[in-house]
Amino acid sequence: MDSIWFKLLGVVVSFIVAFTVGMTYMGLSRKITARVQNRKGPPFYQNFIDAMKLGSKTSAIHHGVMQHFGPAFLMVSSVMSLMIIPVLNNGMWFSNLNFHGDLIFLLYIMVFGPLGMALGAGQTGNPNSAIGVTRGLSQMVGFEIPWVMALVALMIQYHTTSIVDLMNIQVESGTWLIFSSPFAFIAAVLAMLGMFRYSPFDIVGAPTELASGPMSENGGKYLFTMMSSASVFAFAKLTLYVDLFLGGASNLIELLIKTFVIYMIPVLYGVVSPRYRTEQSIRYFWGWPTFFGLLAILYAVFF
Amino acid sequence: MKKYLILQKNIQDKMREKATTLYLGPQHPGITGNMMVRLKVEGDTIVKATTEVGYLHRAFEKLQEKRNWLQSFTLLCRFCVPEPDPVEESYARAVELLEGREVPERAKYIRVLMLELARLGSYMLWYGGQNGSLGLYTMGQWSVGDRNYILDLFEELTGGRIYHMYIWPGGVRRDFPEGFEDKVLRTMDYLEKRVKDYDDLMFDNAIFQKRTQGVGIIPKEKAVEWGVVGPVLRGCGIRSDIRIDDPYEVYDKLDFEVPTAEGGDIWARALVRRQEVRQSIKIIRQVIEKIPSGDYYNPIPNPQKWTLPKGDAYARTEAVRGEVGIFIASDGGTKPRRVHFRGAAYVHGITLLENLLVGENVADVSAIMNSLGTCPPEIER
Amino acid sequence: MINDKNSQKIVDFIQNWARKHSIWVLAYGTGCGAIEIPPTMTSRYDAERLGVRGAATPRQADVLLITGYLTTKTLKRVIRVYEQMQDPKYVIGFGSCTINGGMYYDSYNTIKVLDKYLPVDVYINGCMPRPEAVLSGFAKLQELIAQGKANGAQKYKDNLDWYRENQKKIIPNWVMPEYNW
Amino acid sequence: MDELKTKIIERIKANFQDATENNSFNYNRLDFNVNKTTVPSILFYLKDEMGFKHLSHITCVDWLEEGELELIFIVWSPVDKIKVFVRTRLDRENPVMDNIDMIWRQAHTYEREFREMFGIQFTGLEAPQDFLLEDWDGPPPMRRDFHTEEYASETFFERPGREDAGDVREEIIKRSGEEIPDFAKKYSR
Repeated sequence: MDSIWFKLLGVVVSFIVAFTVGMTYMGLSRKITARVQNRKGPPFYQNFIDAMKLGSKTSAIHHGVMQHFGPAFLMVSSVMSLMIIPVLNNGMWFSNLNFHGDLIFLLYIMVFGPLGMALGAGQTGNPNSAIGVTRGLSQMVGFEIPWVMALVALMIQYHTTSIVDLMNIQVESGTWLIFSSPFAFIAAVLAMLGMFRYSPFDIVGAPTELASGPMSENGGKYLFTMMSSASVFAFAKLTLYVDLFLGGASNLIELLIKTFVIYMIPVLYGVVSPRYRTEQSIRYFWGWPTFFGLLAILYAVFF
Repeated sequence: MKKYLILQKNIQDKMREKATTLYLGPQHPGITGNMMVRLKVEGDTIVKATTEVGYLHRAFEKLQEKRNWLQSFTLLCRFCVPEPDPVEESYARAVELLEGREVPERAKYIRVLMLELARLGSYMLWYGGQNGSLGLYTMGQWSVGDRNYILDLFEELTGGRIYHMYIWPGGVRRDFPEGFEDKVLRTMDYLEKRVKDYDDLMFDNAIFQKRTQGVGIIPKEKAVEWGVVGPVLRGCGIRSDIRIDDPYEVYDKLDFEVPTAEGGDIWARALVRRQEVRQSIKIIRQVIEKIPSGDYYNPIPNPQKWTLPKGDAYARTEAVRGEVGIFIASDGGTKPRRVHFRGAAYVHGITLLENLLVGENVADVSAIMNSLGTCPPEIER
Repeated sequence: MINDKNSQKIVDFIQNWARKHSIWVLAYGTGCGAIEIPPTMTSRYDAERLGVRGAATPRQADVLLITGYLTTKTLKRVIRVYEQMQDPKYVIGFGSCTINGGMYYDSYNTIKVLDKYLPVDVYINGCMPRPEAVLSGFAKLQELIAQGKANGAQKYKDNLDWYRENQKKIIPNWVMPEYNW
Repeated sequence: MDELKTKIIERIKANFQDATENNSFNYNRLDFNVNKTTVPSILFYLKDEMGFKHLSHITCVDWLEEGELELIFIVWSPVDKIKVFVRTRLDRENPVMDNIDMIWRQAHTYEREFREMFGIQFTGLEAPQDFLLEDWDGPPPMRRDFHTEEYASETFFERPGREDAGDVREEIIKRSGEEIPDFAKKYSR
């Protein structure tokens, strides 16, 4: 009885941590981008101010019921993914609600948000939103394949579908999965580029093409919800990568360092890249990332 | 089989009816300025493009009929804001042609310097716009930031960052301030260094190449006929430059090349512009080296009473976007009978754009507009 | 407790502080003043360090920057864009043309006084205003927001009939939806 | 250059009897005055037979006193490097002109502009009525008998203080009671 209440409390705490860390990371990425671009850049807490301002907007126009659901679905998806991802190794507070088979559940729940967003964006009636959503879904078809392949390779290699088991294996054996199944890591990292939607895969909200895509009709509180769900989701994904490949983390500091390193891959790659077209992006994901995914599965099966 | 064909045709018609109308602009971050492109889109492909302009129509030419010959200059530089000097130059030269006024040699060199600096500044903006349209914002931050150094030169020489009103009939408004030549050369050294960085970021970038090659192709044999001018025409492989073909000022005494590139797509245009930045720097160095001393201004009479002989003149200048011309007609009075401005965007931005966009991807509209150098104030005036 | 006057004051203070430090400018270059916006946003002047940042669509934007003269054709679009923006929203008039018509005082197609058609919070004068002037305009707007004085949107709602009358005077073909904000 | 000009004049004269030339310019320019019915054929001839491929400009001048509108087509030959002006006059009351956008497609834009700004009707021009203006119901604005200043002062609000050409600062002082600082005084007119 105790443990389930502790776990629920832990989920709330990890949500707060995820929100804070995700927002700070996005602020830091803005700062780092600015430094690359030869300028001072906003303070690292700028995203909190933006969120506060968006939350304090006094009017929020909407075009129907479904538009409420778009951001809500995104939020639900992010929080649910966060809930089943253990944040720390053997942590009482941060182990969250994971169970056996959560890796497969995670694959489903991560797609849930964008689909809900598609419904919400469809209701707004803005053609930019509609095109943005179709782009987003097609891109998802692209990066899901190497991502699923990488996870399947892990499942085959270690005969488990539980994230906690994978973490325990890494702790027990003393090596990280990045070394014991490198191809899966490569495929997963390449898929991650698409997941984070930084350049060159920011085709969903491309401002110069679609005027911010699915978000075009969402201002104020809708945008606030989307922003916070994006930051929670970012943290969840980063934690998942650390859990799966970098041996998890035994305390928050270690987690922050590892997630930040992973987070810098899409950010820094994005700073110097133009944007792909939709079909080019899909072709990219079905090229080398899928090849590495296949290699990972072969590696897992035969070694 | 026949039934199948009919069915197929019906489906196609249905699809065409369902084609989404996408309004790009007037409020849209991807549009170069304040204009609108109405797109009929099937999936991601454009089937029809219609431009709508007029959001910036200020009736310059009407207002110039109410101003005297010199007062027009305040209006002229607002024709196309990124690069106002070619317009001033065209007007000044048209007035000089009509009146037969001589320009001192030094003034001609200073004018060339101004034009080339303006060209550089405009290319810096283009670097930003072209890459911003493709999502590479870092480039815009660099190049637009570096453009400020050129604007500083303008400010020191003319007093204004954007609007100069510096090239006048009969010469230029004032001479170089002390130590200006050194500053120009230092800025050129800096820019030369930076242009290499730009190349690393932009032209060596595989994604940039993928996005631009084969997009927005202008056929070479049709290009001249369609009214394509400037770097866009040179990107089709045709060596055409008013600085060479119809030389003005002292361009025939300077040594520079007119770069061309084959292909006619955005990539070819970008290659041409990449070389032209270097050529401009080269010209500026030569001007600083060769500039003679002497008078910089052949004074005009009291502008309130200054009349031009009856007749008309047309002068053209090579700007970044292409041919920029001014037609003036005089009835012998103190005010113009008619001033008519010809901008490259007048052709590029409407008929050519509407034509090029058909069959392209929605994602490329902004990139094509930027590569054509569409400048809406030039269309609408 | 929540509706207590003092706690409302604190909430206002926090909200205004957030609004002040996060100004999203709509990317709409209505006139030639748009040429000084890129330098303001990029590396030398870098408005983002003050929290000023571009927004792609009117729904997300806080500030409508009228960069220069407005032709009657653009005015129609600008009004529509302004009404699509979410409260609280602010208007900055940029350049002499928005103040008194500037050099287009006798043009048949440009309006001369912007605040008869839209509520303007801050004017930036000059033609062309330098980036420093633009930044100082933003600073002034921030000051007004912090003091709670930048309430042009409220003024617009209260005097909607008067504004509509002025707008319809020069836009004969009024085919805009009446928004319910 | 002179040989080239005489050659062009000869060829044009041989084909178009009503063309009168003006060869008084000492730079690369040549003028032809023609009737308006000849314009499409002479432009077509210049483009297809003589290499004047590039339509540089089309312009229209309102000669109010003579009751005529003058249309000028400026074409440029990339090979011979010479400009040719083809000029024609239209009746100001009822200006009708042949459509030439099948020769150069970009002429389409010019024609739309002239239809709106000068009221010239181009027969066979298929385009929406509005080009630069929207819902305009007045005389064509670029004609010289349209007075823009009167129209503007009737239609638009005016900020007080600009009625005359006086110093604006003095108005501002009167209105707000502000003092002009000493350093600023020397810049005042």
